[in-house]
Amino acid sequence: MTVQTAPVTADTFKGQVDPDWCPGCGDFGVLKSLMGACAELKIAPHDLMVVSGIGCSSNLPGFIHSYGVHSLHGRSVAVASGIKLANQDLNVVITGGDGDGFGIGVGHFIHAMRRNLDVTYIVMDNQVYGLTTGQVSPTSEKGMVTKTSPKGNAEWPVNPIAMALISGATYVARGFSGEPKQLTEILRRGIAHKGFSFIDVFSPCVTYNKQNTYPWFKSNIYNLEEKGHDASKLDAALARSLEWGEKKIPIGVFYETTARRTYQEEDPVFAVGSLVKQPLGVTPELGRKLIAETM
Amino acid sequence: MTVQTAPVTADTFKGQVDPDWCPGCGDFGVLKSLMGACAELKIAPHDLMVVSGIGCSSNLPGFIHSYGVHSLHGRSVAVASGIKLANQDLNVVITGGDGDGFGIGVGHFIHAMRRNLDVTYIVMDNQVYGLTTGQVSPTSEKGMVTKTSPKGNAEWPVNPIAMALISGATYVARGFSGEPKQLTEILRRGIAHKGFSFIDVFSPCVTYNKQNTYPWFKSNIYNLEEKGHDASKLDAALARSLEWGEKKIPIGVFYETTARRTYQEEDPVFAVGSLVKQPLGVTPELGRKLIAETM
Amino acid sequence: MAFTEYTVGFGGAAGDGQASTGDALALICARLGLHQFIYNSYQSVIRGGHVWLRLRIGQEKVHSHGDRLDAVVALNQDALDRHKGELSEGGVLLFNADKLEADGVPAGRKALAFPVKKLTADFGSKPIMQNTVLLGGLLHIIGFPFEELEKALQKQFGRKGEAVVRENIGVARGGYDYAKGVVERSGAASKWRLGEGKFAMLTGNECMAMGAVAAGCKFYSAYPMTPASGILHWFASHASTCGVAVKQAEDEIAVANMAIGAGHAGLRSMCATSGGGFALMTEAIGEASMFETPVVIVNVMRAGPSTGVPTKTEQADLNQVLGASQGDFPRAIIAPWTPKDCFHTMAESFNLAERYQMPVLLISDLQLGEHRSTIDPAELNWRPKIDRGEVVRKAPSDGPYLRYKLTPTGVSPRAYPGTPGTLYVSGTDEHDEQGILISDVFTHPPTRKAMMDKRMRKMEYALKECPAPKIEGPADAEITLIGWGSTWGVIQEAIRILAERKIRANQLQFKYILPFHRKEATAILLRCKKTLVVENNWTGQFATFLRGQTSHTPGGLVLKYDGEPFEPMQIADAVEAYRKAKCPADWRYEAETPDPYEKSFVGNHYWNK
Amino acid sequence: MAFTEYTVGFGGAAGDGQASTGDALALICARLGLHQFIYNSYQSVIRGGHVWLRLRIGQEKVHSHGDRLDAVVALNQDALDRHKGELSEGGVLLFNADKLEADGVPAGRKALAFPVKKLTADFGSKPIMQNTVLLGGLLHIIGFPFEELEKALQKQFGRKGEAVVRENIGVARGGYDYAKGVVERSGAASKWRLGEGKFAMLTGNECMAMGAVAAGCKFYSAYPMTPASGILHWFASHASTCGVAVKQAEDEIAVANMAIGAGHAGLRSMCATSGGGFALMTEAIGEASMFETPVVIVNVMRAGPSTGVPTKTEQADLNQVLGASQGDFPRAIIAPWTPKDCFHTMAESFNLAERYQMPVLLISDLQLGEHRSTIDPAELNWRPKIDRGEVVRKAPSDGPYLRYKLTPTGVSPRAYPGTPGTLYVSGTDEHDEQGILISDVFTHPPTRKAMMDKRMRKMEYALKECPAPKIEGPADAEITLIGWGSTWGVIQEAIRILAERKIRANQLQFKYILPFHRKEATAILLRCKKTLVVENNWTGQFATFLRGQTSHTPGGLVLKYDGEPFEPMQIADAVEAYRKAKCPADWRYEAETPDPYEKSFVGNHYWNK
Ligand SMILES: Cc1ncc(C[n+]2csc(CCOP(=O)(O)OP(=O)(O)O)c2C)c(N)n1
Ligand SMILES: Cc1ncc(C[n+]2csc(CCOP(=O)(O)OP(=O)(O)O)c2C)c(N)n1
Ligand code: SF4
Ligand code: SF4
Ligand SMILES: [Mg+2]
Ligand SMILES: [Mg+2]
Repeated sequence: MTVQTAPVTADTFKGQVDPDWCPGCGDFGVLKSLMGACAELKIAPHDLMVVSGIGCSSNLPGFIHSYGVHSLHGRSVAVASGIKLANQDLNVVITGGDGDGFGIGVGHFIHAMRRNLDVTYIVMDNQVYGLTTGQVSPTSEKGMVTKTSPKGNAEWPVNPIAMALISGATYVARGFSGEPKQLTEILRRGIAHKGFSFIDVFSPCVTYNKQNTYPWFKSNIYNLEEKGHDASKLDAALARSLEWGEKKIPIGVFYETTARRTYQEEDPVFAVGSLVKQPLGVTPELGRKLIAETM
Repeated sequence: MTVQTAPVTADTFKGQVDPDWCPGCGDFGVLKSLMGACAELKIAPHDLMVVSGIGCSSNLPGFIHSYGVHSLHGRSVAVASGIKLANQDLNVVITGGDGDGFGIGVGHFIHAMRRNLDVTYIVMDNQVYGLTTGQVSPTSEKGMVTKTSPKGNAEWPVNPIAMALISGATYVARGFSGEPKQLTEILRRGIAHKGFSFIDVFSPCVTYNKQNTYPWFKSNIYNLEEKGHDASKLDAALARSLEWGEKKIPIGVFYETTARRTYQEEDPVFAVGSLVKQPLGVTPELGRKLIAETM
Repeated sequence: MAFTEYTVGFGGAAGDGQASTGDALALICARLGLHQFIYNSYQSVIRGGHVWLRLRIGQEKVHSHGDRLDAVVALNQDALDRHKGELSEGGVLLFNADKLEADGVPAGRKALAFPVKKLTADFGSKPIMQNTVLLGGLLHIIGFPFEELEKALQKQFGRKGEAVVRENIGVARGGYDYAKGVVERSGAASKWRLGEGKFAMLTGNECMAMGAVAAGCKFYSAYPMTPASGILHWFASHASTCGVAVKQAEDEIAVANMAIGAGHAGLRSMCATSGGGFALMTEAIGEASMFETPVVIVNVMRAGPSTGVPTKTEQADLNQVLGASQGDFPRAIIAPWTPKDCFHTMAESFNLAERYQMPVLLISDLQLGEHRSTIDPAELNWRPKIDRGEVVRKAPSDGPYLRYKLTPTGVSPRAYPGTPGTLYVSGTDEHDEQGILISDVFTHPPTRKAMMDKRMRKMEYALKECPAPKIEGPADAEITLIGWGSTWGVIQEAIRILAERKIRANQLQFKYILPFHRKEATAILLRCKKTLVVENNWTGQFATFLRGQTSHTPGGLVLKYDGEPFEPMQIADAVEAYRKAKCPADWRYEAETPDPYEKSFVGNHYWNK
Repeated sequence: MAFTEYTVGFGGAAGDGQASTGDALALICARLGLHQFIYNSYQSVIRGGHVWLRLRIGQEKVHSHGDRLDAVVALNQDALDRHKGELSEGGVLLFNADKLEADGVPAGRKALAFPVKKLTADFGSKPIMQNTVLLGGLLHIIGFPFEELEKALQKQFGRKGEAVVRENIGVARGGYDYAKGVVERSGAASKWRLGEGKFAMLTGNECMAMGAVAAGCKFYSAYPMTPASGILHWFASHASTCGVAVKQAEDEIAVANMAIGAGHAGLRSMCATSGGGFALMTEAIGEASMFETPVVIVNVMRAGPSTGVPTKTEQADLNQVLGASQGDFPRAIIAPWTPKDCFHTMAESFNLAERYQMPVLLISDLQLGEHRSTIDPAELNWRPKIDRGEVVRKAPSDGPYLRYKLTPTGVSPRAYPGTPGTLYVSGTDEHDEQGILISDVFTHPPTRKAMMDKRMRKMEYALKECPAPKIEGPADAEITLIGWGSTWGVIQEAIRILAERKIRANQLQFKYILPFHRKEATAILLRCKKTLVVENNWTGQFATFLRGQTSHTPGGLVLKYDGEPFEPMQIADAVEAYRKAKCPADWRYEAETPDPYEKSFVGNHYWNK
């Protein structure tokens, strides 16, 4: 992680464009906490790369002062993986929505975690498809009425936290846009963590989700830390991840481990450092050797 | 489930074409157990629909006497979902490989499970890509040397059993091609189960996987039932699913529940029965009503 | 213009309510037997942004949003500033005097500042009332009887109780009377022939969905994507009523494969998406063709490339649809022209898909899919002919059932899974007549060739079922405008304008792209004097396609790719420019949407809320 | 034929060892300075099936597996029966007399039954020895000194210890001596000019991989797929040596997006796949073009549609590559001709990709990617020119850095992420010069148009860097054979055959498909007398493309789509047939691979192991 000498504050990361989210959208809080976390870590904006997919939440890179990629719906994790493998020196933060990450993009999510790539993945989970105007999402609760589930959602939601835990993510947490201080801290730890950090953030969609609202979350969440959860234990984390329902929704850090090496530590090719900094091409001697092998 | 009156035996399901798997391939055992399970359930071959993707294992529909679809690599679950939604009266069995199901197809796998579609999904897990001649797969063990991981696999394998458990599959089991009796029983129960049944079968690739061989499995597996596992408990199942290593690999039924309704029970459209049996089109009266709504 | 017409634009931010205000006016017109065309220009943002709804009313059928602007109803200052300059001679600008200011309105146009607060004072002056006041005023100007507005408000607010209705009628009356006092009725007002005709107002998307259920569609899968979502929303809310399985899946790959699975099992099944989702479906299209499974797949195009401009229109996915999936295989590609055509194309498509056991790909676009226009319900056939093709219902007596039998037409009678005695496996690998793979142990080249020939033969026969292209308009026209899909209407109107300008033009519009009537098209083109291809894209994709099929080199291209649909005048102007330039070969005309808001663009590009 | 050549076919089941036997012979030839072309025909099955490796040896460069068969080495009965009839006049059939029987060998061909057991008795008679015995015999017939075989066996078995080498040399000698006693050397034997030239034997896949690392490629992602896997395998086994990140991903969508991510971060990055995988990558291609990110994507075609015939060749993905992704956007499409061309095309492609900041799509096929042929290592340039295009290394002093600056060439100098002072966001939504989305709050049509024009402008400039097509062979030829990509060599040989038949033909082979030299191509085509387009597909995809670009209607199509590559004689015969038919328009010729094993097909289609 490159550290800038000039003072870095949350304002350093203020983007050129003001967010165009609906007033009250949970994503404002996530953006703010992310800026705060980056400031605390004193990351230079040019060393930060924020990668997103497509969705309301995925518009975030446009609103933060850093390098950014606003990729395809569902593909942020794959694009970010390529970027990180090319340039290890960048702090790669992936942002997006629940549809983007757990619907169309769920394959990349799972496989990036088992690789333990050193990136931070923040999902702004509003349990609905926002940008496309309110369809059912993979995290919509069973029975939820939306534009595309007029008789109530017939499917059970996915469990992103459990998915992350069993897939090999080495930092797994859940935040709430309505708890900015905790969220900033969760994000800070996640970005600082070496390995794949996954942070599912409840980020209410005030326009299309009238079920999982700020008050709903406020009255149903509890703080893991306050309940003495030991984030070093996978089985404990897994048990907590299955909790859901009235006053039973845990937020905080479920799990963190540094026992697993990152992908770039596992593959010897990356030992030389960032590949973008290496000279291009091969020597004619090596070329001749490569040919000789075939003769 | 339609039951045929003529006697159905395993031979009833003998396909027109003999399998072209390598001699000793684990998939022979899976085919045999599947035929046996179908015979025990007295399924009429024309009521059986076997759907696969692409891979050595996915060649199975060609070798069994039933309706079959040999779809695209990774897409068996999606195609089978369409078939089942169209015709509930078919017994839909999906077969394929670990690459097909947990690599390219993992998104469909996860989402079909949370829908609790009433299909049976059998993965012939050989921890390698067989048909494409021996590349690393999503279930290849960490460090495994393959054509595409010459320095040892840098990634941790996925955990299909845990994935199924947290994603909402209502029958989750693991079999071994080298234990045909138990496998037949596991498959029989899976097919009979109402809801999504997932069966991960260790099916050794004798040509490309020299690490996870028959003897290796024989000496490392243990039978869940013999260890008193209670398959009605999700947490117990989850704990077992995390076991791996010397003499620590459980086989048998991890979990079964009938508490969740199937997708077709959840969506009122299916209450009339198989949609393929319904008359086509709408009455002009209904048509006029639909137009009137807009006026 | 030969007939009476009037165009109103409603402008404001998303959430300002132009949709419901426009809807009320539309309802009135439809009940009065007047035609309409509504184009709603919006942005990819949930709140705020700029929404611009243009409603064109015509005594006769109107095919585009036209090029006139007779009235602007401005709901915020931005909209007022942005559109005041677009008003046609004699046009009026309606706005709330309490909130907005209008200066710099061009000469010959009239600014009508409604004292909304005053007019609504009796009813409590809620902000939302502004729209109803302005609508009342507008009604006077257009020249419709006030009672019609009363009926419309009754229908719109009836659910909310009598008090709300009375309130609305009251403020509307205020606006109506106010306008009466300060402004004359428009020229059109005295010319309307108001009747009883009850038109429906439908989008192309709705027509596709309804046409599909009429045609027996029983399975619809989708993943939300603008501008195809309208089809999904219609299906989702009518699933139970119409007995259709509607499945929102995890991604477009699943969508296509589920639809194919359902089609394979014997349902008429369909799915729709836009460009990016279609890209993900391409692999499955080849699969369906190889299975010989019927399925209908719709691409409602939006402005690309990539995510592009999600809420804007374009016709630039033709190459993608033509190139969908690897290899050579049979499939049909059809681009309907109008909402009504969308309705009837569905039965045609399902019949083609089932008779030839292949995917039918429909191309629509944002303009066609989302614009709303009047349709006479009597013209919609809810009982179209349903032809399911050759189906085998029991085991043949003379030998085994051959699912992929070599036949003269290439069509092998199919059996639905579940039928006793006709078991088979459908594979994406090459196979023999029985369906047995030939890629495995020994690839037999002659079998491979026979199966390729069999499948491709279907194209030859399917072609015969697709109507050949034909010229509309004078056969001896000096210029032929060539288009495809949704531009039919706007080209029609351009030709009418050209006729007024004494230029004889005709139209050659294509709907059936594959299989393609190569011979007929070539013969027609050889008879054309000069041709211009009109397309909503950069490269002229259809022109290239047509050239590849016929060798015809068009005189030039008339293109537009700024996200907005063509206006009839733009096309007419292009033709004039072409003639003035002496019809040079390889001519290229790029129609542009002028920036009505030029100098404030930078400031308002992203405005702060 | 003007030069000395000899073709041997090795046939058996997968696992019978024809590859290593063929390799030993190939090694000998390469060391003797002889050219070769090896075509390995195999099936999509791991064990069993039918593998048929054809090795053509030539005193000069050979460009295809040819149409002669001078010797068949049959390793099982099926192969013997299948191929005995294909032997050319004077050809020999070599087999193990203890295991196989040869009857019905056509007159003028000689069956050589080696008493393998007897010949290997001194060495323990292991089954595997059969191949070495036959190879020994073959060496005598072809007319190479036995010492060369000794050296080859030494190299091949050296690792396994001296005893194994001695054993092998012993049994080979047995075969050699046996053959000497019963059969004459072939006609070629006395004509070889054996030299010292040390050729490498490389496939197109290997050449692409090596060419890529030479060009500075540092990132390769892939998902296994025949026939592209060879590129992945080469990269995987050389990742450390060459300092390349090689990532096998979860699917082709991830593959393409990872490669684009790496390219975006500043690496030269690449990926490859075949048709079905390419379908999944298409959405990302538009993304790369919208990001203006360089990336090289290879489609190694196999026989489609859909899964098709995975181990067979075809050129039927052109439409797919042309239609990859929605909308209009800049990209290059290049189809190299030979393995050596594959090597050098890589540097060219990376330079083009980086200079124009766009995806470069390469089209290869199974035939080009997997056939092995001789290359003189001295002709491979390991230090090609690397041009990374316009890169900004620090913040500009005159205002903000504009990542998507409007420039005359359309190229906006790029900054690698991580550079201080040049921060920007790349998006797939339409954006302005700074990269700020214009799809959100207000879609500004003029900006949209300007950005489209900017991007498309790159095509105009990129075209100038692509060599124009040109005629090879006599300018006044009576007939021009038009091809693209991998058919270059076989068409060359067809022209040579035609020359022998006194028919003057020339060749117009295309490599650069997009951007396309429309003017030059049209000019050349206007000078051609008669043209035939030669393609390995059903519809003549390139012919349609070419017609779309130039209006040129070829005289006819020479097609092959049974999975096998063209043989030169087939093309020459097609030309003769065309002339005999008096060169009718719209002529279509379908070359077929005869079924050598006609009546036993049913029985052996799926044989039981
Ligand atoms: C391939 C593809 N399919 C569909 C879409 C349309 N689309 C854009 S955003 C979105 C879903 C957004 O939901 P989510 O990811 O939860 O983000 P949110 O808007 O709720 O923050 C969809 C379906 C697309 N852009 N690309
Ligand atoms: C889209 C696509 N990508 C890649 C392939 C090539 N392919 C065929 S089978 C296979 C993997 C097979 O592995 P697995 O699913 O584990 O089955 P196995 O052969 O081991 O039984 C691959 C990558 C393909 N057919 N389609
Ligand atoms: S629609 Fe929902 S998610 Fe999107 S900006 Fe508005 S509140 Fe936020
Ligand atoms: S390669 Fe492996 S998986 Fe495939 S048939 Fe052979 S043993 Fe079975
Ligand atoms: Mg969401
Ligand atoms: Mg496998």
